[in-house]
Amino acid sequence: MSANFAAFLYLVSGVLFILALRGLSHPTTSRRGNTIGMVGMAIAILTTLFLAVPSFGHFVLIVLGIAIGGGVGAYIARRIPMTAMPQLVAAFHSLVGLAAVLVAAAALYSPTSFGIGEVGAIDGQALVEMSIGVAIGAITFTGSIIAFLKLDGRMSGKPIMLPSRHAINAGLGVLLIVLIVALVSTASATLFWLIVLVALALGVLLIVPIGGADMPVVISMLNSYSGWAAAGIGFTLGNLALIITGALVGSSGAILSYIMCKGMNRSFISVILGGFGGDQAAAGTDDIDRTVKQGSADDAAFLMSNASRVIIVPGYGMAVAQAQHALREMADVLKEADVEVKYAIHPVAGRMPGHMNVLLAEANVPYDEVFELDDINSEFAQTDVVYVIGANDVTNPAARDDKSSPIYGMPILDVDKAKTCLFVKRSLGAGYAGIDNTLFYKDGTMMLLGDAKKMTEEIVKALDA
Amino acid sequence: MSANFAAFLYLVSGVLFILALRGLSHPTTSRRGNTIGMVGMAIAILTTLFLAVPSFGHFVLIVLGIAIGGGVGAYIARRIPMTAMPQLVAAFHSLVGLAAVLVAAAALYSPTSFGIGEVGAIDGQALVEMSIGVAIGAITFTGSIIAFLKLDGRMSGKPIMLPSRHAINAGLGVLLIVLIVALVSTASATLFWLIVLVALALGVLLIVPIGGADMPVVISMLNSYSGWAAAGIGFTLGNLALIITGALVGSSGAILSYIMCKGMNRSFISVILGGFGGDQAAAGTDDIDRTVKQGSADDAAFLMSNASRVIIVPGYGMAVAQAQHALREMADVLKEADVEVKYAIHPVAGRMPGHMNVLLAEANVPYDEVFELDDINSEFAQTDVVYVIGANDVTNPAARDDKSSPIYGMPILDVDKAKTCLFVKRSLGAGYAGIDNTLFYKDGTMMLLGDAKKMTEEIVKALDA
Amino acid sequence: MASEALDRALDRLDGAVQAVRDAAQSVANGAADHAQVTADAAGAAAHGVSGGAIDPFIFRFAIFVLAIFVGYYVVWSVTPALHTPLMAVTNAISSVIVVGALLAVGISSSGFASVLGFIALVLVSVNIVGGFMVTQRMLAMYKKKEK
Amino acid sequence: MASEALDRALDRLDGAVQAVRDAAQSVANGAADHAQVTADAAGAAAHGVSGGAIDPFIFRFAIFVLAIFVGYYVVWSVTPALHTPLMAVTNAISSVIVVGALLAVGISSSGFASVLGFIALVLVSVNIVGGFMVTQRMLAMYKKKEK
Ligand SMILES: NC(=O)c1ccc[n+]([C@@H]2O[C@H](COP(=O)([O-])OP(=O)(O)OC[C@H]3O[C@@H](n4cnc5c(N)ncnc54)[C@H](OP(=O)(O)O)[C@@H]3O)[C@@H](O)[C@H]2O)c1
Ligand SMILES: NC(=O)c1ccc[n+]([C@@H]2O[C@H](COP(=O)([O-])OP(=O)(O)OC[C@H]3O[C@@H](n4cnc5c(N)ncnc54)[C@H](OP(=O)(O)O)[C@@H]3O)[C@@H](O)[C@H]2O)c1
Repeated sequence: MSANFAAFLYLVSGVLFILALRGLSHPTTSRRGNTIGMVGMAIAILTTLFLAVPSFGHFVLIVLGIAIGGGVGAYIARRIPMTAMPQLVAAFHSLVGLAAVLVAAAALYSPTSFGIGEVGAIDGQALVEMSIGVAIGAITFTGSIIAFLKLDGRMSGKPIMLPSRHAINAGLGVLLIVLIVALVSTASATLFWLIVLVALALGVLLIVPIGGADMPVVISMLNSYSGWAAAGIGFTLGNLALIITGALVGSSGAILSYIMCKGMNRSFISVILGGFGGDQAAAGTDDIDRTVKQGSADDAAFLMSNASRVIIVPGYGMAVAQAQHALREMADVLKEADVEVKYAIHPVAGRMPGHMNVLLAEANVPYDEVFELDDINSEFAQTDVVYVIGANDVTNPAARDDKSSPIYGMPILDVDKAKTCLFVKRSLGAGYAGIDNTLFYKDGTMMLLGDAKKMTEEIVKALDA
Repeated sequence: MSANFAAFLYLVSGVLFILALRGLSHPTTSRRGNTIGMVGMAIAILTTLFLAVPSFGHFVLIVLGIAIGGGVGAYIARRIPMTAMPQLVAAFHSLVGLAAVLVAAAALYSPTSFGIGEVGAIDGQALVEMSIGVAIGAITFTGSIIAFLKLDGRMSGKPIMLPSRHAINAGLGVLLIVLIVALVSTASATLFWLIVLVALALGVLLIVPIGGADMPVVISMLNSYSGWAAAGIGFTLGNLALIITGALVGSSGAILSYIMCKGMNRSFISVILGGFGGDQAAAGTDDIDRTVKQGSADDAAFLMSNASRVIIVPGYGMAVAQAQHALREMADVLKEADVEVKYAIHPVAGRMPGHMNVLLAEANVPYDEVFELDDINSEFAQTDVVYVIGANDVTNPAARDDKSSPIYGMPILDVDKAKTCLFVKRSLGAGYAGIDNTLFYKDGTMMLLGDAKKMTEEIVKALDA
Repeated sequence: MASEALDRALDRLDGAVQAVRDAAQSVANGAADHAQVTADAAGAAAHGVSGGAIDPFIFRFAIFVLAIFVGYYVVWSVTPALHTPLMAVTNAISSVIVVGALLAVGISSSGFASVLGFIALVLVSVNIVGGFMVTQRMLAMYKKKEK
Repeated sequence: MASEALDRALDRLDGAVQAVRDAAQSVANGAADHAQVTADAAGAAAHGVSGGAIDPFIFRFAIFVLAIFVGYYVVWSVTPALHTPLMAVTNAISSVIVVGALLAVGISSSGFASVLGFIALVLVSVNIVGGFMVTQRMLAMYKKKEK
């Protein structure tokens, strides 16, 4: 295959990736989009094999590698529970980061196969692009591993604050730049591996001070990084598919981070500097001296079956309790009793963007019953019962009314405007932001203390009775 | 200046053009966007002058050319009335088309200055790109002239239907392709000029059969063409600014054509094939046997001053009568009397996209009182008086209710849902589509027959009295 | 290692020289697209599998395709109220074809080409100044309600 | 005219040959970025004002910049309900870095590079298959209300 034709095919594959993301603009086109993405990937792989035809032995090796990796990937993809998506995404990112490092290393040891010069005499521009790619890749690798460990609960979500960590990080950053400059002028393998080491360390140090609950922003940021790393390698290889994809993924991660920060009304910088959130979320159970109306599953069933409109507001607790299937059952029973049921999703409900939507979709909730904040927020005033299940911060009126609150300015779901507000959670504890929710003490609120799944199942029983 | 740096600057200029269009996403950012566009153009011009430094004599010539053209452009831009925008755009398009032809011809006679080879030995690929550019450019040139003449009323808007025109056009199209192939293999100047001639003829023949009122779609289409022509020349010159701009302009024209066709519920093909619209729009004044309630300016003033909500629906007739200033005055008087006044704009009201908006803006109507169809259509039901001024087709309920109507399926403004509907026009004649409007005979409708401007001024007087 | 590399480089040198000769030959024959051939051959000789050997046309085409995507999105995001200014401003920016006119007037070797270029330059200057100014005039009219 | 062209072409030939020689020299010296120099010099010799003399890096950069614009628009147009699948699928497509791994395994001259490439290949294959499949699984769950 001529290099020109190959370049054209790489362009085609890049365009197909664009169309794949474009498909996600609506659920109905999304599946086709995903297929288009697969086609794009297949084209990129086949083009490479035809462009740089491997010997038979090497070809077997390639098939073997793809088979092993693909097998593991398929196994994971089939088995992973939907609630574990945040961890999975973090783990996958770490793989991309490591792969970028390894590919760059391979290019260093075998520059001819990448068309960037000879061993010890690699094109300078390629070295710059490569070392940027490898540094970002290494940061992505270790950073994503930390994010994975925190999200998966294998490491405390508490921010780990090293003394003078900003100075250390800045120092490592400067060191990285010095090493890159040195690498470009010497093309020494030792320097290359030093860069990798420093970047790996930096990845760990940058992420450990960030609280577990800020991990979604971190994942997105690392997603963005992995995109830029891919683009860097793409420049080295002069590969259009990589350059385009890198830019796409880079933008995607950046935009999702932005959306999350805006949804939480926090600045990206404050997230990255770390120290926020963590285990204090479980605290805050102190000032229960104010009166709280508590209710049972029967009370809830009674209220809802007599309502004409119910809006369900799911939050992180629903994911923890895996209550989505029970919830869907409850909605079905209500709908049969001619109650109108809708779902309201806050942009940062749960622990990653779109988290609640996936879980509801898993439980077969039709997506046209699920509404975004902007589209449903005006409806709470005409709603009889709001069923808040495992959500907390995203309903806290302090964000709207209390200028001194740390989350002031964050958009919230105005559940307090509904006639009755049922709150399913295990305690009067705070949510991720660690802030007391004044809604618990409001007149129209009834607390249903207990596990979200159990409580919902009991309500279903009470409704059926 | 090195070719690399120049290429980079051309890229910058292309990106600035993107940002210029992006600015148009909102009125507040639009002015900055326009300035950014000017900067982009300045960068492109200066880069070219530094890249291919002309001798002093040639430099003087260049300054002279820019001064002459710029002077004329500035004069026109200052003097042109807003109602003449459709013509102006058409006229400007023809200039771009002709310029594309001339530039391509210059490249043919002096290929070295464009870096595409020697005289008589021009790079084949460049010839292909060039001849495509030149053909599209020539079609754009004559086509836009016809569109200009029709829009400016210097030529009848009636479609001119040559016998067997489809065959002639197809024949010319084939001839064009043959000539291009021949040109590529011989690089003969004679062939080049033959291509120009055929394309010029084709431009005329393609546009004359299209009715005057379809000209807006035609202008947009030609806008799109001029973009593709620019991109073609851009490929020849290897100029990134031209390639990017060409693609932008090409998409823009195509999308606007699409929006118009959708707003009229017609297919693009049916517009291009021609034969629709024209002078029959003035006809249709026959079946006035149905009862029509006619009113005077005083009646209208009485109704509106007693209303709490008035929605104004402007159409082509407002532009013809230049009634926008009188209209604004009327709205001011009403607002002082505590009547809520809004404007509703149909996507294809008037004779070009955004036509009504510009005219209203000219009369100082704030843009936040002006609403698009989707945003205001549900409000008519709660509105006391709708003041339809020179609009007709865009209110015709036949498009919504009568499956046999030729405009069935076109979205309309539901003015018939308001309590009272005041219709200002000169007769009971039809609009552009030549279809009778059943609204005239409805109970809640009062016809105010007369010129839009005069009638509105009389209403203002009556309101003041 | 250096000598091995030198050998390889010398092989390539031969290839490049051959390519340049071929190209010279084709110029003499008056054949088209010689420049391209020279560059590609020399480039291919000096580069590896996926490096700079690629015809710039592919890159330009990629840029074109991506610019169409950008155009698609950027135009759909234009508010309908500004569609008329959009038409005017696209008109102005499509006059960036002025770069061609400048080349023709400024450095052309043929008098005829200069004349053509001059006319083109005048025409697009009308468009550039007229287009941007009329857009400016229109946009200046869009105002918010005074509070 | 042909002989004049031939003269010019021969001038250029000399330039190109010189460039190739320089490049060979720089390879021998073990200096970096020689390949680029060769291509550029040869390209510049063979091309005119605005033609192919441009460093492919500029083109790649242009593609990169435009792709960022496209990414910006295309991601903002993703419905929030599908943000989780978006994260999964961007993960999958960023594994297109597999092309690098394939080059390393398939045609590398160093055994060590092949080993590195093989590990990279396995890792990205996990990602590709896992990413697309898990996205598929998620998307298959999004259903409309049955009427
Ligand atoms: N979605 C994102 O992309 C994203 C990204 C970054 C940060 N965040 C942050 O995450 C938070 C999301 O808000 P949210 O309202 O969804 O969640 P939240 O404010 O964290 O509240 C979740 C609540 O669920 C309850 N809960 C936990 N396990 C439960 C179980 N098994 N059964 C019943 N209840 C249970 C907890 O209360 P008990 O302990 O009393 O049961 C907790 O108060 C926001 O503060 C947001 O800023 C989100
Ligand atoms: N905007 C676009 O981009 C575009 C593009 C292509 C086609 N179109 C077509 O243009 C039409 C636009 O609809 P429209 O409702 O705005 O206009 P219309 O349906 O063409 O009606 C305009 C009305 O204005 C009246 N009129 C003309 N001069 C007048 C004056 N001096 N004073 C008062 N009234 C006057 C005419 O009635 P009298 O003769 O009785 O006075 C005519 O019925 C649509 O059919 C659309 O499809 C629009």
